[in-house]
Amino acid sequence: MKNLNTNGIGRTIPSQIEGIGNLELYTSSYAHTKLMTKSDALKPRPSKTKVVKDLEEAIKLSGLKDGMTVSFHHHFRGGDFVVNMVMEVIAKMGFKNLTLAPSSLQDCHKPLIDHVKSGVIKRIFTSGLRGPLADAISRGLMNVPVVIHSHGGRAQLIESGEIKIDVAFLGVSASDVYGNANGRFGKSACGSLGYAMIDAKHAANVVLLTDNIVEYPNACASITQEQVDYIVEVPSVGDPKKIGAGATRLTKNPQDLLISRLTADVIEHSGAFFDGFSMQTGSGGASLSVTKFLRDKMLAKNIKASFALGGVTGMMVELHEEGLIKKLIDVQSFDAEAAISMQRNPNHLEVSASYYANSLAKGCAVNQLDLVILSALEIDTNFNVNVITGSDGVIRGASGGHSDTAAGAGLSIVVAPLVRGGRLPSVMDRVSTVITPGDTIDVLVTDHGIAVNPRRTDLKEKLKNVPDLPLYTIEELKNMAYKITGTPDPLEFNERIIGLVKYRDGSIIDVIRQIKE
Amino acid sequence: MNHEYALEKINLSSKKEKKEVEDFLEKHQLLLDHDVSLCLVLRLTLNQKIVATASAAGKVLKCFAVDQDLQGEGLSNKLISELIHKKAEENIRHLFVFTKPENTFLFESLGFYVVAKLEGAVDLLENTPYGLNNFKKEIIEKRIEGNNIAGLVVNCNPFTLGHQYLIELASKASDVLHLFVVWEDASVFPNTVRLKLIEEGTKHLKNIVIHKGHDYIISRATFPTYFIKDDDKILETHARLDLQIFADSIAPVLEIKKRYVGAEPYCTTTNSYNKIMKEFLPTKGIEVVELARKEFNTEAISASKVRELIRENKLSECKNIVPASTWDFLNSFEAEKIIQKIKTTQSRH
Amino acid sequence: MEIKKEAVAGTVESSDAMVTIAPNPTGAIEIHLKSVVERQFGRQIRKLVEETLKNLKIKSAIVRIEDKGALDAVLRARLEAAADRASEQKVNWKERA
Amino acid sequence: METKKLRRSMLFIPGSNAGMLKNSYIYRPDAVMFDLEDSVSVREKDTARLMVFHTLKSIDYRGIERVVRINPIEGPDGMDDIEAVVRAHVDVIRLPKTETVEDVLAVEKVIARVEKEAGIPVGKTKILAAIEGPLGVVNAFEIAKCSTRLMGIALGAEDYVTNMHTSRSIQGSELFQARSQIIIAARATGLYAFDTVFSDVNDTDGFLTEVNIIKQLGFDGKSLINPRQIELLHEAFKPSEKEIERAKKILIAIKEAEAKGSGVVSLDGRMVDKPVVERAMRTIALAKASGIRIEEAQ
Repeated sequence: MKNLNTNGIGRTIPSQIEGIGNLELYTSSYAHTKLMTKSDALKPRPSKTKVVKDLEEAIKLSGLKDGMTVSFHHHFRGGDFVVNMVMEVIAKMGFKNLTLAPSSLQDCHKPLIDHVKSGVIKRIFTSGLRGPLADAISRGLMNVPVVIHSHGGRAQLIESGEIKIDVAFLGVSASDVYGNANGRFGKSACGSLGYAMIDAKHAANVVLLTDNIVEYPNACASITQEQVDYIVEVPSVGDPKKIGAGATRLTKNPQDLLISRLTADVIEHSGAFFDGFSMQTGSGGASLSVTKFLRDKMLAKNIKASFALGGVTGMMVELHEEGLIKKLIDVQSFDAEAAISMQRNPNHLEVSASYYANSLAKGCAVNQLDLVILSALEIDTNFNVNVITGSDGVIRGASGGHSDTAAGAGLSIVVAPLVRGGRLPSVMDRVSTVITPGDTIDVLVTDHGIAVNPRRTDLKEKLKNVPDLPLYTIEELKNMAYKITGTPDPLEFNERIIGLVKYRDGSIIDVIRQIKE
Repeated sequence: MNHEYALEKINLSSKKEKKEVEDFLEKHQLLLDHDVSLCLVLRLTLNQKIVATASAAGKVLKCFAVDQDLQGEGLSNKLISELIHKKAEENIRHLFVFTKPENTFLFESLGFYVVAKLEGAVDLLENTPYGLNNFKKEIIEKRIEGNNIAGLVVNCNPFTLGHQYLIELASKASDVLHLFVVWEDASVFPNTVRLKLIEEGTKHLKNIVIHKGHDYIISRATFPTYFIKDDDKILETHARLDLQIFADSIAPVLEIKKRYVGAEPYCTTTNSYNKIMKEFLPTKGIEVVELARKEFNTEAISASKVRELIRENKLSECKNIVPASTWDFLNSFEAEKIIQKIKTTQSRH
Repeated sequence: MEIKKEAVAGTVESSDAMVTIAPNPTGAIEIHLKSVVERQFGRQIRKLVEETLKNLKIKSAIVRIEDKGALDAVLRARLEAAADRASEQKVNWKERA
Repeated sequence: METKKLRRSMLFIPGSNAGMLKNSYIYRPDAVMFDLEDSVSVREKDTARLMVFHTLKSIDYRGIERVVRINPIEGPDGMDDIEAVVRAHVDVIRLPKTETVEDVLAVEKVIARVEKEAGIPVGKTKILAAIEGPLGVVNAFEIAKCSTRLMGIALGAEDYVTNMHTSRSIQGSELFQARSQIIIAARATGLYAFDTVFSDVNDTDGFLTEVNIIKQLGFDGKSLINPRQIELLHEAFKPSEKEIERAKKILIAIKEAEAKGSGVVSLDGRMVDKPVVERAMRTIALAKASGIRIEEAQ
């Protein structure tokens, strides 16, 4: 035999065996262990903790290099400290040309503008963009267009390798020293870590940031020790006031109430309202109060839902605890009430973005939905929906689970005031950006009337028999809107593309061009 | 909906009502400033609780707070609209607001326009797109070309030999000297009188251009703490803003490279202003030259000395420290009322 | 109608507009519009303002509008109210209608 | 036979509120009442008047009756209010603080003049007289019959209780006499009767208690200050199944009588009086408006 070698413990071993191939030889007991106890210990062994000194240390250890991809989750919403904190250190350490792949970005991520300008960030993938960063990107901040994806689409992009995460920086509200972590406990509790679970599973390196180290082992871990490389303890991962802010307040706005009452009426008579039905609602004023109206109808007709999906709200938790919704499938908890509900409700299930909505997975929960209530900034007469660019052509929204749930659900309802912002029609000839294709939308409910997608003759027939439902065609609604506001002048755009919109399967459904100033 | 909130004007002489506002502001780490003369609140009709407040002191809107849970419901739009109308009733139409930079967008959406920004500290806005621009237009009309162009800000309450000396020195050292008269009518000598006496007392100098400072140089709008004593931190902030406007919007228009200032031996407010000026303006490329005061009988000549003499019934002694034009005015019929006022009040101004 | 003094009408609440009218020393019409719907309706709003001023026979004024998405009816009302106040005239309803 | 218009809900909208003026028809009340009086500060009277003027002229209220509450005619604003809203084709002018017949006649005269000037058929603009003080209550009947322009009389309770040295309660004993006088005057003259507002929007139970009281007294409807109250009110005015069934029978009987060319309607052998017929038609109209499907009697 040729090429005989002596391994680390003195055995003679060939470097290759016919039919097997190259053999990797043993060198030492802890050759592949990243973190060890101190080398002067009597028995050096794998460290019992992955907590490292600070962020800089963790970044160094992670092996981050120029041009790599870093990722984050958006479960802390507007209260997130993690993205800014990490990117500041990364910038200080001098990294360049990184791709940023957070699940979404918010108002509070304004400091990223400077990191783009200084060349630290070269590309961005995100579901949503708001505030000053969105403004700057819309006005041409980046040389490479930002890529907008849906929540399910992101899971798909990561699993397919189109987004290859080198280092995921994941904030958690509770973790033990070994990286068993969740969002259920602690001052920064955010509930489900559904979006982060994908990153933890697929990233080459996972760094957790937490402000709450708990005793080992942390039970009910959403992210587990075998996925985590390093942990950094920080004073605060987010602002608790903003993490769980706002969403649960039940609207008193009569316009929202009117829309939700009409929506509940549509649902009641749609055929999708039966014992054992399933649903998803958003967190906006109108969709929240739909839940309230639906509750009354469920009680009156003795109907129970099998599950509610998606962004889970405190209102959903109430219905669950009342026994009206059997299970909550939670990829993201929308408010403080929902965030802590998993502590006490075993049927409040935490699921990953892939489980939730990945269209190329072998199955995802949105396909089980009987109905979903969705919002819209704009909807056109082909029922195409825009939830990303505002009336001024500037990005100010999120793709979210919009196209995912619309495609999956049996009945997808879009709710919107007919006119918003004083005199901007929501229904129009052509939306500025398509996020969700109109053939996946079934009905539009506005404060001025309801329009059923003509494809759904069955639904139209059912709703026609309901007295007092103001049914129109979508063209009629559009004309009604234009009569109120006047015909809007079309937005003017430059040729330059500042954003790509990916449909949930990864294909490009639209592009966002830079607005003419 | 309209009936959820009720707008109410706070009776500032009612301790109870005032306390309510103060408590509400305190929750937002804010105080109800002493100089507030108009204070509005929105109460929830449900339980009469204050959910938003806004105030005004003269032409400055201030002390705003909106309940965290009700932000984004347009409560500030309601309050600011009402403040604008209430002020219009008093014929005060040009309004200003100091705000933290993160709230600037809010005021911009309410029809306010940025006058000056103090990075990271405070922004100053006004409720017209024309204010600062019109002021710039006004001064640019009197622009004169030259190499060595300087500026000097004076109040002259009233014009003394000290002022004259200062202006003469600065004028001699410059090709053009722009003289900005503090236009805020907070001094016992009205602005028109102060201007007239300055014009008369500097008639012999040919390279002088006199401007009204309007709201943009040491005014109640841009520099409220100059007129009301407050803590030093705020004074410094306001002084910096005032100087920022000078450096960013006034000096470039007239190509001013140098600002003269008289040493201030008495007034601590002016003294700190000068000190900040000496630190700040050079960072903006404007040299500051402080000139010693002219003295009479080993005492620095100042306008406050003139007023002190008047107060002590020693009008005749003023003759030694004011130019003839001012002296004539002090003895005129028009001055009688002013003299009377000086004698009956103890005001710093 | 002659603009004698500065006057304001309206609010900066959503769906409303605050209109300020002031005498214009240059003797012309100057319109400064800031609108949340500038891109869609700025052109049409300016036209409406010009027409309204013409109907009111105003030849010289500085008009400032902070528009928060007001419909034409509201814009007309606020504009006319500001003009009435600025001209210190009683409304002649026969002409208004 | 023509069914009388339903006038259950009259949604109150401050005349200076742009946001509410522009689209309150979406709540589908039976009528809207644009207010120029108490909800508008003295400073805003002129601009509110113009707002209502242009709203009436150019915002499509989709057939919902448009009422404007004007300022008292003897004050500085009342005349201008009439000038403006009549020219803008208001449906009904609500007269505040009506005390005497003369109050109505004075307004009527001005309306007639403006109608003539504006080329509007004289008499087209209706009047709703709001009674808000003891003198008005005492004169309710005289007021109700004094003008063909009157379409109804209404109670304005806020001023009334102040004048009566008392305050509002949910049980409403303080308003019992006034409500009774007004409903009697209305019924005696064929006018509509409207109840006053209930101002605590959040007190649903209190609101419904009051609605049941006025419904039982016989009022046609009520002024509302928040769109949220509309559905509650309409629901409370929804006739019972029994009422609907009976009304249907009566309507069938009418049809039969018409078919026979007979002027006398009888049901189960008993003659049906005109008020019963009217009531049956109102019941059916209420049922339809409340979203109940009624198959037309053949």
